[in-house]
Amino acid sequence: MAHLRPIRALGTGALIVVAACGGDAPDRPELPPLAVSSDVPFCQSVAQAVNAYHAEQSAAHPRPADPRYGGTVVVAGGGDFRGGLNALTTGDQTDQETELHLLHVTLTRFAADRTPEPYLAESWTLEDDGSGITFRLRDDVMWHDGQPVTAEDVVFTYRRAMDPATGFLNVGWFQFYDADAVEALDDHTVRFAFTPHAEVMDPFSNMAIMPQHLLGDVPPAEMGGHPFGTDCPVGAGPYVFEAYRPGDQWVLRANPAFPEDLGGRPFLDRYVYRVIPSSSTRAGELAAGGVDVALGLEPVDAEAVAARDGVRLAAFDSRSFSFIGWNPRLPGLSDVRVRRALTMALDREALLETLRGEYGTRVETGVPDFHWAYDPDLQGPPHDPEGARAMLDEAGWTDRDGDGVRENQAGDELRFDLVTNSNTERETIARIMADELGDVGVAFDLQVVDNQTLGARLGNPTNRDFGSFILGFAPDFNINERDFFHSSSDATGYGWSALNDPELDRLLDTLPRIRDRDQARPLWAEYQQRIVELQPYTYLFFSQRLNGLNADLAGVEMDLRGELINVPAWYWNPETN
Amino acid sequence: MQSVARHQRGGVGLSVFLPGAPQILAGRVAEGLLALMPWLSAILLLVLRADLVSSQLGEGSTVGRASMALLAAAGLAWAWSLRDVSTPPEAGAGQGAWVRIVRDPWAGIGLAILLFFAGLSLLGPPLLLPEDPGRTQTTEEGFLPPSMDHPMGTDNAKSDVFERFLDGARVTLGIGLLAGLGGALIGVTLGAWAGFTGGWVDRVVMRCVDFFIALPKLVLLIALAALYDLGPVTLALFIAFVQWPALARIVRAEAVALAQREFVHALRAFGVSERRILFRHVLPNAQGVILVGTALAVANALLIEAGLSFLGLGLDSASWGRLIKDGGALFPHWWVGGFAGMSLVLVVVALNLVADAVRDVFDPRADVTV
Amino acid sequence: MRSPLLEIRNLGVEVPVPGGGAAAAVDGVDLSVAHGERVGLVGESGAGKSLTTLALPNLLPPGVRIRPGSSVRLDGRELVGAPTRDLRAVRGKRVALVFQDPTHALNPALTVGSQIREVLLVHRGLRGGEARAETLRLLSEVGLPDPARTAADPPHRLSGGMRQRACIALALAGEPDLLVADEPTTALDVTVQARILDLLVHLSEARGLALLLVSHDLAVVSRTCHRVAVMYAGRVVEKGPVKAVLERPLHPYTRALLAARPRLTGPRTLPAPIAGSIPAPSAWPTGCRFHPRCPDALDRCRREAPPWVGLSPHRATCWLHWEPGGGAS
Amino acid sequence: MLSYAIRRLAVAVVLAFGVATVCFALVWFAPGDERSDLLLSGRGAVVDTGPEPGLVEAYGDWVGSLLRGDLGTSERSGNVARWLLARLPHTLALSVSGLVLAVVFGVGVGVLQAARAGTVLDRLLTLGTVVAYSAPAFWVGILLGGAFIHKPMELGMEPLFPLTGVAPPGGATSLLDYIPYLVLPALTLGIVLGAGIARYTRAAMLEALAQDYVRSARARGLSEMRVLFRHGLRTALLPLISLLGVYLPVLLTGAVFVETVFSRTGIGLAMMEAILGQDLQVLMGGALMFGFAAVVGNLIADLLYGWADPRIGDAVRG
Repeated sequence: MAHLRPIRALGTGALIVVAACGGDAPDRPELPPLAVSSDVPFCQSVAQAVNAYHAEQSAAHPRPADPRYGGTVVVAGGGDFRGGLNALTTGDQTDQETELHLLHVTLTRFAADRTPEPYLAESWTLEDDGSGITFRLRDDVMWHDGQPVTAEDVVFTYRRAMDPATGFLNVGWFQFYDADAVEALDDHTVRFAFTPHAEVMDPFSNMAIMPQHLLGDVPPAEMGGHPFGTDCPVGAGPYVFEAYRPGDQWVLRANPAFPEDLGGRPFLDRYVYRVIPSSSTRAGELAAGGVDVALGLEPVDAEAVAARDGVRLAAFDSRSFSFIGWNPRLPGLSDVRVRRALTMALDREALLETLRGEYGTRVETGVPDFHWAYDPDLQGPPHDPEGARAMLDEAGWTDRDGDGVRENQAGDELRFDLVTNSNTERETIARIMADELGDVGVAFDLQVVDNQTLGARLGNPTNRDFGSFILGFAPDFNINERDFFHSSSDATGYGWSALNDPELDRLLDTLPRIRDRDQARPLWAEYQQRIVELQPYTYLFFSQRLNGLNADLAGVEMDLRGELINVPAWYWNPETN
Repeated sequence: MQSVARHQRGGVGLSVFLPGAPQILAGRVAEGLLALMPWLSAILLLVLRADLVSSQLGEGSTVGRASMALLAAAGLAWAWSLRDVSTPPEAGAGQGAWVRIVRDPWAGIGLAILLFFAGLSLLGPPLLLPEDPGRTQTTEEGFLPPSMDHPMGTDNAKSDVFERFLDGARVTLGIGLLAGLGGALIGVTLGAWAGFTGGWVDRVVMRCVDFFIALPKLVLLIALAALYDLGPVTLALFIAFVQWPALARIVRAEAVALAQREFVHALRAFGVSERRILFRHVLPNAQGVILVGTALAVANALLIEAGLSFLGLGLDSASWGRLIKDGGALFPHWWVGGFAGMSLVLVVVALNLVADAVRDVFDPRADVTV
Repeated sequence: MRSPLLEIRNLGVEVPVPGGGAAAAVDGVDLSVAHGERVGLVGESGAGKSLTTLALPNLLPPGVRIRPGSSVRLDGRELVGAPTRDLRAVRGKRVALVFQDPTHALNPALTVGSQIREVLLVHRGLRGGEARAETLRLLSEVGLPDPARTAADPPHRLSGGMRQRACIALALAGEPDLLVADEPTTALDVTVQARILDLLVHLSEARGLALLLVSHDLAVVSRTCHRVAVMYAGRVVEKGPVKAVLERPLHPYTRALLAARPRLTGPRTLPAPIAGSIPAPSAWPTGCRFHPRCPDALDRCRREAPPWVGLSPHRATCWLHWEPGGGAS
Repeated sequence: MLSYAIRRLAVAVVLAFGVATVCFALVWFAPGDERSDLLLSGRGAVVDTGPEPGLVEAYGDWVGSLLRGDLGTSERSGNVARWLLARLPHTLALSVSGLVLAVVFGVGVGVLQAARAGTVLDRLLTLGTVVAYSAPAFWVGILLGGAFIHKPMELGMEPLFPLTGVAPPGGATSLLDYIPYLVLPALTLGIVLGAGIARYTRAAMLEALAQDYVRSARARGLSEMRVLFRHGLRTALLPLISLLGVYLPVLLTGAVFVETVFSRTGIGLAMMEAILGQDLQVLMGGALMFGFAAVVGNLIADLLYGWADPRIGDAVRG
């Protein structure tokens, strides 16, 4: 089939000459000039500028003769980046990674040891009292349309992110920031001002910088549906947007002008992201050669992949955990005994074993075992259907009409909606839940939606009409669950299961302020204990991320930090053919 | 005449052990299979699950009732077959349409398939499953291929596929039947009314029919299923609603033709009421097309229900379509969706075979497409 | 004398019987047609006339077959048992058929012209302008007033008479030696019938075309043909020159047919119907097959098949005219 | 013919209007608060002030924007018409090739059966077509995918066709490259629809072959092929043209399933995504598009029929 999978080079040499001779040596033809096009007025001039600058820079920086250069990689994932590649409106894992590591740049990035290292910022100074930080920016990073990246862009990005009207999901990062916290000291110096708090560096590696000269005039409220994200996203990262076929694929092109110090021009000429919703189809396409990287495989497909020649499996711990969230605003679920009973009714050990096999670990709170604050002695609710029944009886829910579903005194059934996204694992969880909760007399109505809708549905603070949901979440290295559980988070995007618990509020208020880890550790243990008691979520498991790779793809690094962290360093192994 | 001879020769002896077999040998496949199936099922059940049946028989439990039903059916089949072979059929006696349908070998096979699945979905859960139905049995391992313990293997959630299959049979066949019959009822009533009454009623109804036939019905149903929360009855109703136009058109054509026949004029002349003419004289004469149309409507409804479940839009509960969806690509775990898919096709084929036979018997020239 | 163009000997055609088995619907027919001769074949429906004509180039419907021992010779060449290829070369090219109902004999989906051109192509290899010219010529030969328009018309735009003319043109397109016309005028208006018959006679004389005309109506045959054969229940019961047969019919059946004919001239009497009808082939009576309906039937008629009697060329099979020791000359 | 065409066109317009109304009603009467709002906010602006518009007003507004080719704007997918049109080629390619295959299969098998009526071959094919006719498109697709893609892969071989239904950018530079992606999906539709056409063709051919004019054609010494195809088939096929009008909705519906099975990003799959994304605008837009396509297909079938069968035009003229 006619994929652009390069035929691996046998030797080195002047590629163009060889290709012209038609010999059987390395044949990774130069791609035609970048031709971004759009019929949206906003994007027409943008596309022109990008195309022109890319052509100019391609001429100025021809592809080096190193045999690792050239070729296309096709990466398949389960979902489209519906909001586009606009970092201010995004919320999904893969599109976020695409923004952070491919299309855009961040002030800092995580080194292998999870400490920040310079990226757009070449250096920074943290003020001693912890109330501010100043970044010195590089002056050689250019937007893909040729404009320089300046301090103004950084200020613009962070101000928009902090503006509630934009609807930026991780607005919680800026909890301790002053109202006008960001200011440009000069063209390449930015200062942030905030109340001293823990893990100050975290946001700087997670917030991609957006172009002020293009988006500056867009009102924050219109950022969401703006064509910038889908029709002509302009970044400053190692890859340039080339094309988007809705629901189908995103195509990025190597940025020849990316600064040498930051890695320079990526090895691969083209990066294609294909949307293939089914895990087994992704695995199949990988085996068949239709894609080179299949992200997020389910264990059964991963094992099938691992057994084949020519492909390998990258299994690594991810930050992503799965849980069932309860809406404590509903009459039944507001009762902590009911939530505990629901957790106890589920055989979570068996669930993990069924769904993930060896590729996952049990978890009782959102604090993973690789995190410094993890409490190894924590005990979650046991699997105890008998106990669950007793607890429900005690809470006043009994099966009064003999139909197998419990009712309260008013005669309302213990029945709620369960929303989840379309994905075999989640739907299987729902199926098993139906059995096990049914056994203790609890019923639910399942609603399957897609990723993005699930997010929108849960993240709407004004209308939380769901009963429960199955979700996966990938916390940052800096764990701050204030957005989830604090009584004040009721009004924010992540506050799906916001509790009204003074004890928890106190912990959530205190923890982010303690800069010394040793001092914070006992409080963290207390926090985890409290979460187990309150059961806002039924925590299921941390998953290992299972990605299938073409065995000839070299230089790939995937770990806790993400799976696209070093795409610019991926290359087709010239040794193999 | 040949069959008479074969009928009696050794027929009685064979009937004792395999009631229905002599009839099958004589070419009366349907009657034979209809007798043979409950007999074999009862024996199989007694061999495999004698303990269960003996302990529950006579009890008021579901298992007890189902066992009694099956044993009674087997006994009836046995008695009928013996009686049938020992009394020779009147040679060449005027065979009614129904007898001819039942004796058509293809229709026979079709009816047998339908009976098989009806029996399986009604009697299967209490008799063949160890636990109470509705609770998916969790097994020790996922994706086990079919075996004695799990006749249809297990799926990714370690559930017994056979159990899900039986649940699905009840949903799919139940809704299919309900929706098909409902559609037929609406279609026949409107079609007969329009065709028989004529005039503006006819025009209005037929314009509606034309309109509905031109619509991509399933696409609209998909939208409908996505927009509304559907229970079993509402789902069946919606499916029925897209079924009626085809049947209305056929029945109307028949009614128009019949309304012009002389006997109808004669009845009118005798002062018989219009409604009586329609229901007592016109409709019975259209029973062939009505029957064919109904069988096809049920077949269609089954396919629609399965299709909606396949897209994840049906009921929450199990359905063959859902099972096929969960089966995903056929390989390597063909058993998850395979049995449901094959059974679905089988049932629809059976309905088509019966419909074809009915059509041949009643009106060899009629061409009914739904 | 030249050998006859068509010579049918002992032709039998078997049709399937509902209960199983087969019955001879045509049972031992002998008939010949000379070059340029016009022969009529007369009888009630069910007599086996149509099957006889269809058997000639073997166009019998599925399940119906020619009985072994039959012979149909065209210019001396045996057609029974000949391979389909050879038969196809005969059909349309040597022997053309014109059927009763011109409405159904023409393909409604094709224009008249294209159907004629098809025959011209298959049998005479004509195509293009040549074929078009020949088509127009044929259409005008059969007396169609506006050949060009008729050629471009689909059949349903023509009247019944015009359609039959078109059918005749189609039949002529292969330049056959023998035209077999099976009740060519039955489906037409009375006024048109005569003109079609005149056309057939005219064509026969102009082209030297032999004609086998099948009809239930002796009058049609009398104004058209040289000779006539009368069929009853699968057998020829009387044959001879038209004039002789009509004026001095030997067989009671022929007499009955003549009596049943409505007369346009002479005393206006109601036609005398023949009582009863021809039985089905599986239930043909023994002896003379006409005996159950014959007013003059003898005992012998019930038992034995009658011999040929009368003087050649006018002969019949009937015991009434049989004289022991006499008979065939 | 012209008046016939105009009459059919008028009917089509009425039908299209009806389709639109059905779609509107579906949404308007659906449970949920935001649904009627969505219809009103069709042009992107969120209706947040002013009194709730009535049914009539909303309907008029909606039809108005529809007439301008505006299917509304969805928060999730932007301009709905644009979103769907971008995916139309995939659906179109599938439907057209599926239809062509169906006609080729169906007519071929049907003619073969009629020519060999009553033989063992005929009976086998009859059984085969009944089975194919009874199988839902998604199951046929899964079987084909199993046979040509997943079984070979399970055995460690290369799959015979690509797993997903569309080529990556630059992957298909010519029409020829596009074909492998189309084979199985089109085959699926071809089999399912073809079975129905075969059943119909067989019956129609048998009827046609029993006609006098076929006997006449044989009497003219035409070859069996010529008789079968030019005289038998031609007449048998005429009604098939109008039958295609009836099949078109089936074809489009089939496309939804086939696109789902083979992950072809056409309109059907867009609708499925819209359902998961609760993107009402796209869902209704897709339903409308399919509905209009069916109406247009019916119209084309009617016109073709009138053109192919001279009797129709005359009947209307007369």
